Amino acid sequence: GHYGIFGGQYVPEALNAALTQLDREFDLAMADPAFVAELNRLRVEYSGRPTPITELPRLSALAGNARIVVKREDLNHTGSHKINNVLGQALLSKRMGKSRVIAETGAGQHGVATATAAALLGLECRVYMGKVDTDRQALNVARMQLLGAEVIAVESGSATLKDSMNEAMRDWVASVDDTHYLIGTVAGPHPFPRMVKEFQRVISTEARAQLLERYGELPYAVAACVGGGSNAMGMFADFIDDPEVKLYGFEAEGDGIPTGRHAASITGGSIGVLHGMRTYVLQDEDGQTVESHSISAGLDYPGVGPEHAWLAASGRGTYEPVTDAEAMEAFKLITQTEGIMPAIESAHGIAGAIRLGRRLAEEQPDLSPLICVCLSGRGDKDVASALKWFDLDGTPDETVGGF
Amino acid sequence: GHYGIFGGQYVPEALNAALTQLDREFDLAMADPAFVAELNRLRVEYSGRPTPITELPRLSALAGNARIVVKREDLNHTGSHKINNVLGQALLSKRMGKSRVIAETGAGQHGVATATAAALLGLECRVYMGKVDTDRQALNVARMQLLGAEVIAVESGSATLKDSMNEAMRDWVASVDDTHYLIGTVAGPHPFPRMVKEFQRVISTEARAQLLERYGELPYAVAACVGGGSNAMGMFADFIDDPEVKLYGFEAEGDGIPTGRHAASITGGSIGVLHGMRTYVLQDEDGQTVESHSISAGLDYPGVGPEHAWLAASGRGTYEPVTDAEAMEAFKLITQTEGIMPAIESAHGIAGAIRLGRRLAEEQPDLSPLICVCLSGRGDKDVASALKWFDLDGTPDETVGGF
Amino acid sequence: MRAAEPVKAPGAQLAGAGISGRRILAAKAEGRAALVGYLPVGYPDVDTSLDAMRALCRPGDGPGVDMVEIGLPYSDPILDGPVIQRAGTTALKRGVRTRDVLRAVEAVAEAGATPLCMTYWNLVDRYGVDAFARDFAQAGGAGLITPDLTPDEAEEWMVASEEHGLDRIFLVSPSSTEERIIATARACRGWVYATAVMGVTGARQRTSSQAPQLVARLRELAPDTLVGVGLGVSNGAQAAEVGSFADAVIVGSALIKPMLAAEDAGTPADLSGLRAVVADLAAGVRSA
Amino acid sequence: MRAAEPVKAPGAQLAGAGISGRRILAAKAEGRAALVGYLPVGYPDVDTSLDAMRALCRPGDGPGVDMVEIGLPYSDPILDGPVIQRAGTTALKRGVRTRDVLRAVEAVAEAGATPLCMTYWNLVDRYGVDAFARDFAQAGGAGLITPDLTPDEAEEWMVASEEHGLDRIFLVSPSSTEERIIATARACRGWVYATAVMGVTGARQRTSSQAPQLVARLRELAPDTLVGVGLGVSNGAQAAEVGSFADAVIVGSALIKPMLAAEDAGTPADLSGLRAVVADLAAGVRSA
Repeated sequence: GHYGIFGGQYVPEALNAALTQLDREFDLAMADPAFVAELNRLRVEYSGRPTPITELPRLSALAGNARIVVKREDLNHTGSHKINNVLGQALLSKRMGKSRVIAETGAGQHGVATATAAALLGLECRVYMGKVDTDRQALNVARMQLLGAEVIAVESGSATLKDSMNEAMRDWVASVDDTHYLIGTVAGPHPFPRMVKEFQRVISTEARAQLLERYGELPYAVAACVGGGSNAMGMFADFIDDPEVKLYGFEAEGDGIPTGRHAASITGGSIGVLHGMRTYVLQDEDGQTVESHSISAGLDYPGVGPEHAWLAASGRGTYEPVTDAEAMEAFKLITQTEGIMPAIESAHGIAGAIRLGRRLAEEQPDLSPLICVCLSGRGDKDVASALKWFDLDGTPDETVGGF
Repeated sequence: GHYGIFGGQYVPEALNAALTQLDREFDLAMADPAFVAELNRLRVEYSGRPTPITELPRLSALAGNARIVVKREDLNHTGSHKINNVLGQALLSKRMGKSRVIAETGAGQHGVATATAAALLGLECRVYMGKVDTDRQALNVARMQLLGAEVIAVESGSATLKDSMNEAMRDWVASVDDTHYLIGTVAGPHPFPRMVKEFQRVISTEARAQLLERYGELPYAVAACVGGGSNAMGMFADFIDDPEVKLYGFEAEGDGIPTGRHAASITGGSIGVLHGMRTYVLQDEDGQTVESHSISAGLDYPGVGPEHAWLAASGRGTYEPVTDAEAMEAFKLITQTEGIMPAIESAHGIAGAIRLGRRLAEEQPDLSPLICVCLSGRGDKDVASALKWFDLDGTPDETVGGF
Repeated sequence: MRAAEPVKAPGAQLAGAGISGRRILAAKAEGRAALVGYLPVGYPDVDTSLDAMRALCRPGDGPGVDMVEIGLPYSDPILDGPVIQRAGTTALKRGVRTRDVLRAVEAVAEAGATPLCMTYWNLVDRYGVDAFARDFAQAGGAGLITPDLTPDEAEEWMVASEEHGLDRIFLVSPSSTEERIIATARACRGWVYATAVMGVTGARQRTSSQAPQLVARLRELAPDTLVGVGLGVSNGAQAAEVGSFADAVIVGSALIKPMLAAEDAGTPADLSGLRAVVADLAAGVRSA
Repeated sequence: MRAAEPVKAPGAQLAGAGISGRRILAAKAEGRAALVGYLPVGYPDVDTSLDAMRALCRPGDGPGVDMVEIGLPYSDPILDGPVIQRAGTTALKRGVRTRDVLRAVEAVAEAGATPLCMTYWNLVDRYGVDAFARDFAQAGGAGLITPDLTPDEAEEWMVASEEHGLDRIFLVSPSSTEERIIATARACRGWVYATAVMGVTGARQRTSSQAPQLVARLRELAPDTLVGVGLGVSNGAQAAEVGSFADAVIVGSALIKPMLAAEDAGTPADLSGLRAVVADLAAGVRSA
């Protein structure tokens, strides 16, 4: 349950039995061909896997000599890599005889995915969501309700994602007999970081084979945005043992690390304990968690999965921050050159890859690096944020036919 | 260019040369292995085809003895079958040396798809959209603008989809030298109905093979919603020559045909000429087009593709209307039992399939009909409409942690 | 498509000219182009629109148009620019019906001009092609101008127009091929409507350079065919210019603009602006 | 995980009891359970919270609590119910710091009760585990209750607590396995905190039926271990009931409620409500 000094299980004793059961049942399930076959069937027939890799020639032209390829997790059912994890955990819940799942959600993506899997498998579902988020994402609240889930607004603390995790933990402490807490990222107490990684591993398993088939070589680097870090961990997993493949994680730098308004836990945080794990945390002098800031709701979290902390500390992975402004510039570039509107989360990964490509063109002009970025989700959910950023208001360019 | 008495080319002479060129270039392109390979590459690597078929056991339990299977066009890039057509036509535009595309759009789906393909291929793009629609779908206006397209609001006539088609035609008459009019459905003058059918044929080509592989048999029926009719024509195409496979098209009945507030051109319209084709049209005694009404923006069109008119008139296809209320009930059922939130368009197809399944259970209780419905698009765009219908407002079920 | 050989329609000057062609030939006999004025029936209301058509024919002391192209307002007029759209949409809102064209035909005929009808095809289709032709001819109409019906789809109309002795005025455009120019000219009776620009109706600052070229192609490919030129003519000088190479000059939006202005001024029945424009145009075709 | 054999900690009544265990044994000697009262430092402000802790120890003429569980407010208190959350969040907003716990320790010790600290682990981790233990012990603190630190992750804390002579009060729960109950009891010094219900802190209408069962399991598996029962006790009668089978009765939310009420009434420094609750509880543990 540890990654070097990171990870662990900093939770009330009341949850120990459930975590132990989960750890055991997860291993049994993954060793059970029937479970693996059913999960694979849902991935293929329900979620639409494998997702393709798409080369982006027009965008690459802006990134030095790099050839940027994206792994299209945006094409999954419900629009992001989140479904990979919820299908796995929801199936596991059924296997453990638990009839109810609870989840935390920030802007609503993981909540929608969880509600989706619950509807599919006939599980009861409750989603905790910060009051600040339910207010600004009313459409996603309703979407979960349409899927049959119950949505609970959390007013405590900063009333955002971290507080909805707290509230889900509180629920779980009281309901652990019949309830599984379906954590949405590679964070939280052991075995969640390991389990979510394994359910997201499919991203890199597919991408590695697809890259080898199409290009006949491993990529120079794989890259992804990092909030909690589940899409990045999925993208890294099968490449960790390929030492020649560099791993790049791009954190949300918000307004910039010097401003203190960011969500870059590794680059701009310090080691601490949060939500059951030891990892990099945004905290004050006393260890009180500090609010994170990012234009991307999905990266707006003051911690990070412990294995990322370890990859960063050990030097196997490189973690760099990307500001709101850099991410939105990349959002616009990929949208207008390739017709792919990414989630703002994923735009951080794109921005990082462009920067990397440009840097390499200066440092190693003879290199034509193949960089595979995880396009973790689609941007439909972010259109309103993008409008605001680019100062658009949905007014047409011109009106004709009026008199 | 005719389907029995339907179809044809009722357009100003000024467009004849362009339509003739299009007809010829389309045939040449489809016979050119390089064009077909490039289109196929984009389908696979960019749009994520093939899309899977998904069996819906929990929904089927509500539909008599039917086994309902959906063809997942919602999993395409940009979220619906529309991309199949725009990729084909945009590639064809490039082949014809046209550097600019124009399109009409209702709620914005075809406009977004066209802007997407234009961004991908570096084409200039202008989208005409009724003023009523730009007002209520400001987010989609902005989405097209983010993709680099110019959006023109059309105030003439009823300021909706049909008027945006008129305005696109007017643009085209003046710009035909360097511009392709990228019509979004199997309607308009010849060769559009034929060409769009061929670009959408991939739906049934894939589905037919997938059904045979998974079930070892052809389906009892294939079904789809019908507005202009492009997803239905794509779903029908490869089954038209399988006489044992029934073809069901479900039109939007809005408030009910007797109320006059509907969009069921075949069931509730009459033969006329509109937008360059002879087909079933909603029109008054004099032949003036009557405004259509449907909760589904994508079906809210007072005409229908001429081949559907012919399939209906010839008896090969069966066309039935589905009211707003029936469609929304189906929307809720599939969402809550299968975790798939369909476009409201597609919900009409689902509603029709459920009704068909129930009817068959009464009429032929020994039959277990396999019904494949085209799930033409995802419901994300329709959440606001669904909320309004179900009287939800995004308020959470409960609030905790407040003091 | 037939082979690209020039039309030598022997009766072009006789039977092929039809009613409206003979009117053009009469103008030609005066050494000038004929003037065709477009107004939609029903704008600003049916009665006033008939008055306006009468004013077209007799704007005052001087001459007026030779022919009136009576527009039938339609919900989806894909070849119309904003001016005609506004008039047509307003007329529809105020209840104009297809059958009102018959009253307009009578009014124009009474006023001494030749009545033609410009109509999108669905209105005729819906009325019944033969029935429309019959009633239209009976009211004194000369023929139809069909912006969205080309000879390709005109089988029923060919029969009905022959049956009821009506002229068929199809359009040709700068993008038309030789084959189509020939075939269209062959299918017409009366004259051919040459659209001077690639674009919709509407007055333009300058006349199109494409117009003389298109007319020249027509003269070459269908030498015995009469040619009217429309789209964009807005004043007497332009009419004179077009009249110098075409057999008929067609004006639409420029006539409707003063009527829209009258409505905007709160005096929709005031036809003085219209009369002034007509007088200028009529003088224009006579000045060339 | 070690084998499931009952703990026979020879020093449970001596060294293993630690400072806080000895306080429980003293109460036992009076034929009653010890009373442990929880209050967060810093609510409604630091000074008043110290007054409140003093009032806990000496509510009036009668006896008060034996031990004070000084809560350290934390931004993410996953085991706390709404009442403690409100007090803690308010305290943080008003600027309470980790170091303020040291003043509270001194105040409690001066008032004659045994000071413990209940803290989420990150605050200690951040302060430095050894530094915190040193300063805490130096101020007169007896030990720590660690809701989100189990013996599994406590290596550093085991060393520091031994070094500075502090008690380690870990939690057990109704869902704990036999193995874990034994191992946790073994890791504790002072006593074991038995969480009476599966759930967060907060006063409840009735005491839990799981509490006596859990205590019975502890008695069987770790017979020499002292057991405090918390979560849900809200009045004297419940305290008496719990005191009949547990060695210590822990009360939290029921003490904070009157303080929140005082703040809501505009008199945050009014501790009369708190004193009344403490008096009732103190009488309760003495009535069994």
